[in-house]
Amino acid sequence: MSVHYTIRINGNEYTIERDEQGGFTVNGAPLDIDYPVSSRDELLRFRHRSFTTHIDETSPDGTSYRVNVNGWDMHVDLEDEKTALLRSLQSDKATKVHSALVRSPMPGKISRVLVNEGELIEAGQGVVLLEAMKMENEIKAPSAGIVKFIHIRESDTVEKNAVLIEIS
Amino acid sequence: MSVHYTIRINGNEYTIERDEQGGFTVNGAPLDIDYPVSSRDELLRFRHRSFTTHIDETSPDGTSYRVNVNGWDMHVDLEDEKTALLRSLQSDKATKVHSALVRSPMPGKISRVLVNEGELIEAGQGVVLLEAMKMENEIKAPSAGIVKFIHIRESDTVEKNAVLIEIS
Amino acid sequence: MKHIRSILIANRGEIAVRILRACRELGIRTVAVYSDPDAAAPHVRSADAAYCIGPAESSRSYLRQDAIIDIALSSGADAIHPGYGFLSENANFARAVRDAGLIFIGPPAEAIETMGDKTSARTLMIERGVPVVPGTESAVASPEEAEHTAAEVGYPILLKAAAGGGGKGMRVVTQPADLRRALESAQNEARAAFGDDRVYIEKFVVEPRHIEIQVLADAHGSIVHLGERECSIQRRHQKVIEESPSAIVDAELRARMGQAAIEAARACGYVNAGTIEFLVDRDRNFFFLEMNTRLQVEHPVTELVTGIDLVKMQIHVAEGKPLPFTQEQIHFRGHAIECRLCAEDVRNNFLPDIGVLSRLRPSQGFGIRDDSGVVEGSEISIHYDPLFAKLIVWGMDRTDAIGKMRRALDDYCISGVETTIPFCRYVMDHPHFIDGDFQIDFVQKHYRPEDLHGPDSDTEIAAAIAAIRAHETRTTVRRATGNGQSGGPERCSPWALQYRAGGPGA
Amino acid sequence: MKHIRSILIANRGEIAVRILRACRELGIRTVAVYSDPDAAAPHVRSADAAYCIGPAESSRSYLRQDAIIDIALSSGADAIHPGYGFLSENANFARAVRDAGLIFIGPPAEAIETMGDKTSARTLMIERGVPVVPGTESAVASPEEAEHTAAEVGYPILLKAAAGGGGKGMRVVTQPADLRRALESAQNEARAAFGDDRVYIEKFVVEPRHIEIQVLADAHGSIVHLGERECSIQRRHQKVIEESPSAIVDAELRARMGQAAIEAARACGYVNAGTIEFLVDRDRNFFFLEMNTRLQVEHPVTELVTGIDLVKMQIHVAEGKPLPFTQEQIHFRGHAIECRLCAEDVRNNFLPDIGVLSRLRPSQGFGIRDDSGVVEGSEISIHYDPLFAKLIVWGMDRTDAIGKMRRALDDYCISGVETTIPFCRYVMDHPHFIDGDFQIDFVQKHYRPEDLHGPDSDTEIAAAIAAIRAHETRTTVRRATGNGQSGGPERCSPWALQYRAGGPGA
Repeated sequence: MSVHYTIRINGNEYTIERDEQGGFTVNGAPLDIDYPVSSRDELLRFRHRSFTTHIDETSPDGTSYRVNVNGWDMHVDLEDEKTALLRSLQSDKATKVHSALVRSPMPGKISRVLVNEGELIEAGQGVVLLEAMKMENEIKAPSAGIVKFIHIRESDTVEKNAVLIEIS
Repeated sequence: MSVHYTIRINGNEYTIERDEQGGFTVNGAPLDIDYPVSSRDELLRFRHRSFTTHIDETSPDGTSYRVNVNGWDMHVDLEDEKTALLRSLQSDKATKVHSALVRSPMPGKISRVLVNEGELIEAGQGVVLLEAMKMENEIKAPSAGIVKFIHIRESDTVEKNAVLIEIS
Repeated sequence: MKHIRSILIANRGEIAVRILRACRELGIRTVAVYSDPDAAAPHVRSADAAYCIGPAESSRSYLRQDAIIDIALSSGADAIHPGYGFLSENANFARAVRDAGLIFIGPPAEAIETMGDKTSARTLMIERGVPVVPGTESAVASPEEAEHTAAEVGYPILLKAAAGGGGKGMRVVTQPADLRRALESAQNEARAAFGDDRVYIEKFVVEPRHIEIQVLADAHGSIVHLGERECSIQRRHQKVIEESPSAIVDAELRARMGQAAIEAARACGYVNAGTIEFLVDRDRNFFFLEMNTRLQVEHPVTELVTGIDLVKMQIHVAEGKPLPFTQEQIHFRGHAIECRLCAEDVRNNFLPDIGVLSRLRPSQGFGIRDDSGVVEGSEISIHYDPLFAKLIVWGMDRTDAIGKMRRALDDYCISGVETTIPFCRYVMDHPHFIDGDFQIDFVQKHYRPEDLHGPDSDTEIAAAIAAIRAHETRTTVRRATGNGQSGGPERCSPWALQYRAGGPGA
Repeated sequence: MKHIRSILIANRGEIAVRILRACRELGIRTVAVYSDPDAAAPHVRSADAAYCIGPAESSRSYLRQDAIIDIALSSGADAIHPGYGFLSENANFARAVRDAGLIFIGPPAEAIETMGDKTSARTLMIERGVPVVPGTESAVASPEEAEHTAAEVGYPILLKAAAGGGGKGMRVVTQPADLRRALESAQNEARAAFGDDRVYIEKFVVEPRHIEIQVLADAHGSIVHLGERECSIQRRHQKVIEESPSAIVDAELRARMGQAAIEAARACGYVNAGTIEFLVDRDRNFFFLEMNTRLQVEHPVTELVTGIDLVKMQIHVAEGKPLPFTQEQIHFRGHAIECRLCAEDVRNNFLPDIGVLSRLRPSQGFGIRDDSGVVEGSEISIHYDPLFAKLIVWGMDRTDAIGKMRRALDDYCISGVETTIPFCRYVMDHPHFIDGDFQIDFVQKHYRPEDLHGPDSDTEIAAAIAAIRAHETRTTVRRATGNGQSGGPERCSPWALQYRAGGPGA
């Protein structure tokens, strides 16, 4: 049975069909792909170009992949028909909740908190100064909103990906 | 329980004991070894020297290993007490049969056979010319003896490790 | 004159590896020291002997002067090479090493002290006629004196509060007519901010470039310079791309700057390799900034254009031997560029990143030099500097070197951390860089992460195909192991069949 | 004068990668061709476009002239670079490429033809006054004539049967008194062996060294030489270690050999990069051997000492542009050595080996150049030459270069095939090599596999420990999976516990 995928990479969307024989159709046009055997990574070739590919990370639900192709790091979001349907059914509810988390990009020590709970902030505004690798790093808000909750205090030590601040 | 090993490398013999705690005694003297964690290979350190080790090959019976240490390739023959005992019991019978095999070191084509069955040959004497990688390679006898059987003919194509000639 | 047979390297990372290599090429025995998290690091593995000196924190490991000297003595080292950072510019350490009867591969402690203090260094440079940024040595007493000094220094000038910081109490004045009003407001601002209205005058360096001169001095009074390094491409006020020669330095300016650098080194009784940093303005006037009394991160670009191995020369000079060449015998050939490869997210304000290098294959070939402190599998941790390797190229001329760097950056294969590679690649294509027309504010002025190159659509399609194959294999494996939901009509993807048969992608 | 925007590389392995890199650095589009087993090879992956041209056998792939030219035309290439070997010295191919309207990056077909025929080349060289090994052009007619010729050529001389081979009918004569008897016996032997007693006289070159001169010629009549390469370290009559400069060539000899090489190139109307090979005797007389009308394996040593990129110059000259420098502008700096890394068993008569490179990490650092055609995971197969990479170093002088090569060979990390590395390492420590005192029989005279360095006892102990740990883990795993014999009293080794707990070695 063939499967249809909707793929999003760097803001671009591709519609890809994989048929029963393992052949691919990309945005409606068949694409002839070679798979030369390679022991250390996966190699694809089409339109006479070679692509060395490597899956670096997979999200737990298997819908998001971090793929390296010829040195380019890409986040690939993948949706088959079933997932797409599920998402469209849930989307009404989902959009109601709107909250963003500011996470620590690395382990480090909080040297200063630049905002207060309840404060209205802009996207890109610095919210926390994190000291790591002998440098002070300004962590910025990913989106505008109101500071809902501050999870850390000055001098706290945090792990990578620790939630620092919630914005709603 | 501790285990005693007899190890042979490059003609040198080492007596090594591994005790219950995983400690080693080499030729009677205890050796203090560190094992720094390393993700790609195994690292040992003793007497302040670092040894990056890598097992390249293991014989099917597990008594012979090809080990690379800091770039040096070594064949390690390993015998614990049980194997040593077994061998000493069998050795009387084993020594009776004395025959050597000349194997092909690589795939190729036999361009000439330089000896005849029944011929008396010396160790190191050329026995077969093998054509491979655009070159003619002389294969030499590993030991002196009488050519017992010739398994190949001129123009034959042979695989790596194929038996070419038996010497008894 | 003492022959060095064994050297302890009191450092880690790429510079420790760099020094180890030089020692091994000279047949000198090497002793490494390491902190716990560095137990499997390349600099430890390739040393003849390695000693653990403590936990991750530098203060409890790489900065432990006594422990390092003790290990040097007990391991039979004749000398200690401090690398850069850590103890390299610590005069006490240099003195303690010598007091222990060991050779310190670096300058005399007195030279480190003199040049380490900004005020004493500036005073000494003025005495010896090395140009410094002109300005007053004491606070301005009156508007009249300010006018007089400003005229002497030459406009534009900078008014700077004595207690200043963060731009407060600071004013750029471009013409005499604006001076009095600017002085008054600077004084008012300084008084309000710091309760201290003293203001100094300094020449304002317009569109400055950071250009430095490498010097090499022996213990017999010979000092040579090895030309300049252009270090204006900086982020967070730290150099990230360096080159030699500089696009704006010609033979005449090089000779003048070189002479000033030699004078600076002579003034402080310098021996060994050192660097004099200058600011160079739009009109190619140069001003002494500071002296780095050690080997520098960017020393390889000088090595590639002069053909002189600076680490080997450091050892040679430390043995008390005279320099093996005169200034006239130093020739410059071609062009070299260095890119610092740091674990940083160039799309997010150069924030440091950490991780395990799951893949690492540096670039290779003619004119490509890789000075690295890591191997595949190494971890870049929070404990030390994010610089993990340097990619340095040599080309027949600047255009050739830029072409080489582009290719080398494209070929560099790394996974596991974000790196400065995309930024460096961007710079190599930037018209201002290509034209040599940039100053120390290049990043602020010309770099926007959204302008970084991205992959083309075929590369994205390849990523999509790879993700689909991984996805379908994953799904099949989960089903086969009873890990996923029970199968619908599609029980097995065609890929899985191929994978199982050891077909493509297996 | 045509601008080249796209080049097809009609080769594989390290030289294809070398050429691809130069093209990419110049911004030139690249087209690769490949045989089936090379489908995943590095030269294919890094090309902008790659085309399969057939199965493993060269005659059905890399030697298919028509197919290669067709692909060049259909893929929009302007030019074809043949590398070395395969079609590089095929005059018909050079002509066919040009007839198809493409640029052949190499000399004119006529020059390939003239220099490809040993007799016509020798005749032309004699005409132009380039020294050849002196001797008779026809068989010796009488003992008297032999005496006359031998005296003219100068002793020692070589008597050589016209129909000769395998040393039969060959005699070295060191003094006139021995000539008649030697001639007689050579003639007798030749008559018996080949039924043909014609014998020639040739000067016997004593302790010859193989030294060659690199030349570069443009289409406008300018020809320069780029100094010599010493190629005397050979096995199976093939070069394995090369260097520049040669320990026995001084500026005066270099100038004379260079002039002779330029004369040779001019004589055959040469354009592009080429090499004139000479034999040099004990007294530093040199004799023309042959001309290689292509890029050579050992070209990197010349690049490192002259700073001139030969592949880029080949492209430059092929575009019809004049050479960008004169003879006077070519300077030599430092010393370069190349070691050819071949899959061969140096303990067993340099027999070629095959296998998969389970590990590969080339050496890095200042002055280290790695020109490689493989990556970790590549397979070295029976189909092509065992040369898989070249390790080239540059040092400030010969001693420095030898030190660098030692270190680089020690650092080279490779598993899966036997290589020439241990042999090269042996040579770097050999007193005759260090003294520069060697000839083309170095291997026969000075190399015995049993003299190769071996690991020290601590390294052997480390191997023993590693083997024991592997052995005990293996035994435990076999028992756990019911694969081994049922356990005795010792059910689980302490190692296995540690492995399972993710302890050391996990």
